[in-house]
Amino acid sequence: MTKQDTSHVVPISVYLKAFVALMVLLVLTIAAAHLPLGTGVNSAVAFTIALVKALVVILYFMHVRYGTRLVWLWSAAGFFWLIIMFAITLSDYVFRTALRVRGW
Amino acid sequence: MDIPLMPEQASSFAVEVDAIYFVLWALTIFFSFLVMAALVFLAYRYRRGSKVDRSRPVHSDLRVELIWSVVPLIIGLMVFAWSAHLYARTRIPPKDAMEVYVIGKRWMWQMQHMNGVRENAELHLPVNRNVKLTMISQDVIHSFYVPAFRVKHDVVPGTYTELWFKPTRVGRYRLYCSQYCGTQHSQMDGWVTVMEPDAFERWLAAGGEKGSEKTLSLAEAGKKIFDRMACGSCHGSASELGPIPASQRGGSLNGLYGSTVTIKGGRRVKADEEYLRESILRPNEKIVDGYWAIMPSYEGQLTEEQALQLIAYMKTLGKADRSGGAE
Amino acid sequence: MNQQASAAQAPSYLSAGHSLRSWLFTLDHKRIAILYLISISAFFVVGGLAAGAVRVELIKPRGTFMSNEMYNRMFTLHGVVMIFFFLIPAIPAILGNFLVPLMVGARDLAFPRLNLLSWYLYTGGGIMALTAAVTGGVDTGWTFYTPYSTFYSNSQVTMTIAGAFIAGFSSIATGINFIVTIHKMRAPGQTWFRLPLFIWAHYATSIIIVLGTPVVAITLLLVVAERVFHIGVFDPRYGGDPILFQHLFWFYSHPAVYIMILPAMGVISEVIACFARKRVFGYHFVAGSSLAIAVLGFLVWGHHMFVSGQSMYAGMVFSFLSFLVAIPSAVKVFNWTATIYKGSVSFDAPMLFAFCFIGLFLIGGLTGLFLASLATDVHLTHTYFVVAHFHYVMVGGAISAYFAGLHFWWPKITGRMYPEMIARVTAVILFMGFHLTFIPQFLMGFAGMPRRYHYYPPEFQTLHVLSTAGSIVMAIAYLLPVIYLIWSLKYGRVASANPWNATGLEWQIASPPPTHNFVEPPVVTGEPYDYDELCLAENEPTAAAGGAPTTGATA
Amino acid sequence: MTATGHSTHASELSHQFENIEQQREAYVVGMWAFLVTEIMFFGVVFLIYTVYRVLNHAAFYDAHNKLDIGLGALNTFVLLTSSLTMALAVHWAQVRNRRAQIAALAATIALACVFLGVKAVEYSHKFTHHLFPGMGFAYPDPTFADQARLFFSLYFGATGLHALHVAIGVLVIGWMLVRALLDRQGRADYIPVEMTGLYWHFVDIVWIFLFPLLYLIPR
Ligand code: HEA
Ligand code: HEA
Ligand code: HEC
Ligand code: CUA
Ligand SMILES: [Cu+2]
Repeated sequence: MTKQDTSHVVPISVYLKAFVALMVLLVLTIAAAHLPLGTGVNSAVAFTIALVKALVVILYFMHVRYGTRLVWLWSAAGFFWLIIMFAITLSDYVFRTALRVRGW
Repeated sequence: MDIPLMPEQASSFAVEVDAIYFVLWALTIFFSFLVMAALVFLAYRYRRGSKVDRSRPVHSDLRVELIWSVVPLIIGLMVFAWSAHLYARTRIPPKDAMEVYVIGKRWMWQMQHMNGVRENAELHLPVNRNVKLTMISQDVIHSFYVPAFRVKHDVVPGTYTELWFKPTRVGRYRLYCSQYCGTQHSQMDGWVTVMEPDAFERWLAAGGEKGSEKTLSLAEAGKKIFDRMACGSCHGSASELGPIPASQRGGSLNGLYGSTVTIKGGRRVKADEEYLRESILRPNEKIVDGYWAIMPSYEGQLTEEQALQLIAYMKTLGKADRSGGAE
Repeated sequence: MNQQASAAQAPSYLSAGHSLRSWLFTLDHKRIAILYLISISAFFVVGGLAAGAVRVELIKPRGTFMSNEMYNRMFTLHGVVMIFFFLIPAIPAILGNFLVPLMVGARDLAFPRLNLLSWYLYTGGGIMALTAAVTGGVDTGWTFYTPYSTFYSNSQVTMTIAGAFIAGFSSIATGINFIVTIHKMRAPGQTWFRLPLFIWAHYATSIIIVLGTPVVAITLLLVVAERVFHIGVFDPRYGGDPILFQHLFWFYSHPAVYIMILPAMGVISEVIACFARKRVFGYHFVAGSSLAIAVLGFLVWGHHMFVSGQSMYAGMVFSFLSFLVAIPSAVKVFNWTATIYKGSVSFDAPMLFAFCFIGLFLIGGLTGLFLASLATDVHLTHTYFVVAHFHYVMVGGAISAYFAGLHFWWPKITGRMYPEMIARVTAVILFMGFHLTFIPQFLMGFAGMPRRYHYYPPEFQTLHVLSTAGSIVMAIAYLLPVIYLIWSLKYGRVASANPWNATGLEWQIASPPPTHNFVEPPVVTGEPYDYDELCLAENEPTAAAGGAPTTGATA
Repeated sequence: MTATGHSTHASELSHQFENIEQQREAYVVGMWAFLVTEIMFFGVVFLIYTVYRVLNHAAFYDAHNKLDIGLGALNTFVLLTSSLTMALAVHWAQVRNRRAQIAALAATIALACVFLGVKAVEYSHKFTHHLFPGMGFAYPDPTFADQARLFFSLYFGATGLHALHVAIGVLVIGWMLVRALLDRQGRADYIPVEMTGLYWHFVDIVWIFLFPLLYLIPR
């Protein structure tokens, strides 16, 4: 019973486009690292590019773009929770070290 | 039979903490009683076979759902606000507080008064004075706990933590290490003795329990280390340093404590105990703006006690010039 | 019901094979549940014996028979076994494994092999932890705080952590299986809002397991790496921070307490609805509050660290959120109470255990607020007040619910009734023994008695002795079910398919169920807990005389 | 294997599922749930790294100069390419182009091995320069030595865990390759290949973040 399946078959051209985008972003991130923009900006740029790359992989290579709502939900859940963990933990460090307001 | 139900209320916080505590018990008893009574009453009334009206059962009601989520929420948030407000006060030490340094190590508390008097597992304090403890551990995490004062804070290796309180009653109170720290965790206890101010002054002047043995004050001990480690060869004032080029020395440390320092990268940090400690043990992490990263690290060469003494010394360096660096 | 009729011919899952092999290599979720029941009970005995040893030791201020080292190993063994090897898997892996497929109307969990693997992982991890206990023991406390666990402890930290780590993967496997089963394998007509609340609770639990367990896994792995290779991740000497360990540990371990309580709450919803003959009041709110607890539960971990040296700001945020997370629990408690209104209540043992749960969880949960409130926690943390709080929620709450569920589904699982009277007596003994054990601990906690103390100041002795006395009563209450449940396997009354007249798909098939659960895939046409007619019928004057098939309804 | 249940269904369908569609979706959801655990797993490593980089920025900057950006970039390129070949393998498995699928799987394995090879070269450099945070650790600048040790601990921890995942990936893809080779009629189920693909892309994503975090620290 291996006949038709309803899952989406992604055309090869999409994969190739995604790959080209990834290559461009790779070059971009290395180039940006050599611009003296300041610690914060440089880190932010590198991180943003990485995020875009990851999104391309998730949406196209991993087919989430064509997935059901359920797949959207579960693929987002992990990243969402990670953001929570980062946000709360890092904010503690910001208050403890960088701000170091008396007592806080 | 002796059943301790409540520790003595021997600090300015005790009464306030207890107030919240008993209000919370009142809430606990109220809500438990409410629910349990309702449960027992309803279960009895609607026991199987009893002849009561069971027609038109209700399965859901938005209004009651709202009531019994919003009412506890409001009560809860009121308790939160009250408690958080008190907590904020317990965490921010007043400026005029008398200082004591505390070092925790397995399995002993070591206290140092500013005039150099040292105590082990004992802490003598004057009544009705604000006291601030600056604490650090030499090994694992400990926790400094005096139930009669309702205060407690973990004592962590690698970073200073602070604790402050105001004893309000003369007496002897138990001190515990309340964070698990190994084999003799339960024996890492001691006593806090709160004395009348003049009795305390006499006690302190006499050099504590050990009596006669004359000790250096912390700052004096720190000065000795400062000289022995030749910190002055870089941190002396400009005139002392003579011909040494600016690129090979550090700035004067006068008036550093409490000031705001601009470090490379433009960030401004407050020069508190923690900053001084890092500057000595890990100098290159925050480079003062305008200087070179040439100061050697003293990590491993100073005990926690010596670091505290150096800091005590630096805190006594007057408000004089904060200039004299690489112009 | 044609299910019942046709199922009567299919052989039960228990008779599908009697060799050891037929059990050890089974892919049937029901048999795996039995395997879990056996191993988890064994660990409960180990943890209970350790608790007994701790209590006996504390009769005298300077100990009765142990050294410091021994005592420290004993409470650590107790904590590690009870948390990682008993309570976290107890309800999900036994009752959940057995019931989730039945309740959604599926033939099995989505990944039966993964399910079997999870049991092997659990048992393997458990044996490893026990080996560690026998070959030297661990003395870090169940929290494994650094740098004590990394540099200072001379005990079997590595092997214990390896055991907990492996057990973590078993938990993850169960969680993934539940999530997929609940999403994809519901019977036709079994919509989300027709699911029993037990399923909602297990869904929420699975989310926590999947999102939280990996965090503690990698954190403990790093502790081992630090111990073995001295890599310096949590060591201040190298620029690391011991408090970061606490953040990561509690990021899992706070949600883990909801892994323990949510399934318990699911059980309570089923039991109360059945024995009150009422649809659970505010079904949607009870279901939603499970998800709310799962989500909010992830945002409050720092309430274990108010005095650890985390920033004051973080303390405020975590305290605030801890008060919020209490609300969904409150919603559940109030809804259960309202369920009884206009019900038809019988006082069978599961119901009594459920009442135990509510009474004890209330006090446990409300004393959680003392700890969530900042200023009071500063005084109470690291004391016996905390110990009393969590025993109220975990032992008084979760274990009572576990017993409620075990008794409730015992006829379904084994095909036999347990002896009713003695079970009711057990519930009452448990309730009393419990208070006697742990009320003294609240008192001494406030009076300043630190936890994990082997030697303690003599003034606390009276309270400690009371607590030990209570624990003996509890030991009896735990020993009794062990005896009478085993007894019932041979001598208990044979159970009918639906001895409680309960709704729910699991009751529509034979007791014990056939291997593939449903001969015909069931079709669900209505809401769960459809008890209204039964409730009225049971109380009709005529029906009462006829005697409903329900066991011993108190008149 | 349980005795009953198989006769009524096609051979690929496990007895607990109603139809192949349900089974496929169950696997996709299950795989994503598994990837969520992986995300959290690596997420913790990233969090620890971030915290310590903020706390010890100067030292981490100094230490990261010891890494070879060229090799890091090369490996990023290699891994991204392998992701493409893996995606193509899934595509050809879906459209039942057996030979193309075999080629794509083989290419993916080859690229993964290149990645591991480059990693091995990098590791051996670190070992010879005493930068492995073990007994013989030695760092040129003494004021940063302790924190540099932390950096290299995290470097080896993170890339090591990742390399372990790559190695597992090689095994699983190898298994898929054998499966395809044995399947002469080209009728095999594509679901396992698709699942393998999801896993492989995830491994790729981890590296996408590791590369800038470890190799491109701004001053
Ligand atoms: C099953 C396990 C379980 C459960 C469900 C809970 C539930 C809660 N816990 Fe508990 N807790 C533990 C297990 C559990 N806990 C363990 C094991 C520890 C110690 C770990 C260790 O250090 O070893 C601990 C420790 C612990 C601490 C840290 C103490 C310390 O070390 O300093 C705190 C602090 O906030 C806390 C809070 C809470 C709160 C607010 C809830 C809430 O979820 C409770 C909510 C329920 C209610 C509030 C009752 C019902 C509500 C009403 C009837 C309405 C009235 C309500 C209001 C007025 C708001 N717990
Ligand atoms: C599910 C979790 C769970 C359970 C069920 C229990 C159950 C009990 N616990 Fe435990 N406890 C913890 C979780 C749990 N505990 C944790 C996490 C800690 C913290 C550890 C740490 O600090 O690191 C702790 C710590 C702890 C302490 C504090 C130790 C200290 O800080 O120094 C104490 C002290 O009284 C205690 C007592 C008890 C008692 C009397 C019971 C009783 O309820 C137990 C009653 C049961 C029995 C007495 C045995 C039952 C008998 C049988 C099942 C049959 C036996 C069969 C044969 C003999 C054939 N526990
Ligand atoms: C080789 C020269 C040298 C020696 C020896 C030296 N320092 Fe420094 N120190 C510096 C320099 C340069 C700076 C400024 C750059 C920096 O922050 O590292 C500095 C900065 C400091 C600061 C921070 C000053 C500020 O303005 O914020 C403190 C505190 C300090 N040193 C204390 C000490 C102590 C205590 C000792 C001895 C135990 C010591 N130093 C020995 C060169 C030295
Ligand atoms: Cu020091 Cu406990
Ligand atoms: Cu908690």
